[in-house]
Amino acid sequence: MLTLVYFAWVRESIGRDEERIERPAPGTTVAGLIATLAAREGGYAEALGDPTKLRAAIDQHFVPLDTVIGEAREVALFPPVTGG
Amino acid sequence: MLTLVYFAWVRESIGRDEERIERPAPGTTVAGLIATLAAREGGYAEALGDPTKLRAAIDQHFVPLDTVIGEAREVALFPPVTGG
Amino acid sequence: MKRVAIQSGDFDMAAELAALESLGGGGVASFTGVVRGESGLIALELEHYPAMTAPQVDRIVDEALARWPLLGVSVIHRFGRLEPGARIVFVGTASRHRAAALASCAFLIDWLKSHAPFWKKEHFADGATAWVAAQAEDEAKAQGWNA
Amino acid sequence: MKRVAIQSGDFDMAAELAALESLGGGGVASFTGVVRGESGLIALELEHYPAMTAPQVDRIVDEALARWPLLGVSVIHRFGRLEPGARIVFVGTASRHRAAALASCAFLIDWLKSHAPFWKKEHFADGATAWVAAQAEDEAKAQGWNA
Repeated sequence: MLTLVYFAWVRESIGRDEERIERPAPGTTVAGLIATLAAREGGYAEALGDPTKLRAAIDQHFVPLDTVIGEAREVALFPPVTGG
Repeated sequence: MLTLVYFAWVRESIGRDEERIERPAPGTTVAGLIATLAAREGGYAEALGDPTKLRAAIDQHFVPLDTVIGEAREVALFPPVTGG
Repeated sequence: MKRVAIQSGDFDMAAELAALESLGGGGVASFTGVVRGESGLIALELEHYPAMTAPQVDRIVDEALARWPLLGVSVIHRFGRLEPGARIVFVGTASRHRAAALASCAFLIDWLKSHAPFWKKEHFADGATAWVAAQAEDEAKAQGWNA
Repeated sequence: MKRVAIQSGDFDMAAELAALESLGGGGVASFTGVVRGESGLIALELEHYPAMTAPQVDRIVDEALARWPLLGVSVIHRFGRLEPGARIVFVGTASRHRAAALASCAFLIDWLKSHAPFWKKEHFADGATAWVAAQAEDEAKAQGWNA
């Protein structure tokens, strides 16, 4: 299983802040995961339809979207951060 | 008359923080004034003997030592400043 | 001294600065970010990624400590609903060298702006809300520190 | 907001910063200089040129206000006998832009170090005293702002 966490308008559009899914096939990238999720019903397409607006972290580290998920336990999807 | 004010070790060597002197001849520079004062007895030579260690202000504005005193009311002589 | 706090509550500026001043370093620099109260904004809601925020901030504070001769660093970042005038973030640095204190303070706030996992939602008087968009400028500033 | 104070007494950091935070600018930067307590130093005696200090500081604060988009600047510089740990100087700036707040704060403290008419005499535990020599580095930093 793989934990997905969502923040900001990604979370709002999807309507949940966390879910657990079947581990994707070996070699799947974050971008591949996003494309799969965006095909779902509900707010997923709105939240994840445009990957250029998204950033990601794997196990609490920022990664480019072409990163392979591998053995990660948690993938986070969110808009660009606005701290400070 | 011209008011002279001294600060830091210049003041300590001379032994006073302020004095009034006859206005120097027209065209006299701060460096010229310093040379005249350094020829005095007491701590003046110690305080003013090495002009490279001195800085000056005319009427509360920093000036280079080759500045003509002119109609100034107050000349200040002191070591380089150490604020902040 | 290293202090990293991610919290919803406010903090005591005088106490935070006194802790840095007491390190004997001679110079303390600070930056404090405050919620602006313009354009009908009534609140800023800060969301963050709890499992990630503190470890990431901790890591960048370590980087600042390695890069500059610092005696102390404090970073406090608030989350939750904050009203105009409320403090959002505090960065304080202490050093024997004022340039190090000031530069590391700038480095840390630039990094927080572009890399700390926070998101801001604006709430307006008319009931409207809007997520604050990241500024390309912030990203560029943080990248500049890598040059 | 512009505040310049040349005084012997201490000041209230929380109040000084709160005044800058209340300007609604979003960012407040500050630098505080503190007497170091090293090498047997028991006190630092600060002498200044009263007729010159406040007008000169006022002028450089005006220059900072002209050079950066600032909502407020505060400069407090103490004189007299100060013991280790005591605050010497405070520079605080408020701006909508954090880079402006930080850069103007650095500019002002660099200027104060090299141009404010203060002189420092160190008093040591063994009774010795020494006037602090100006550092060429400080002069170079202040000159850098003219480039």
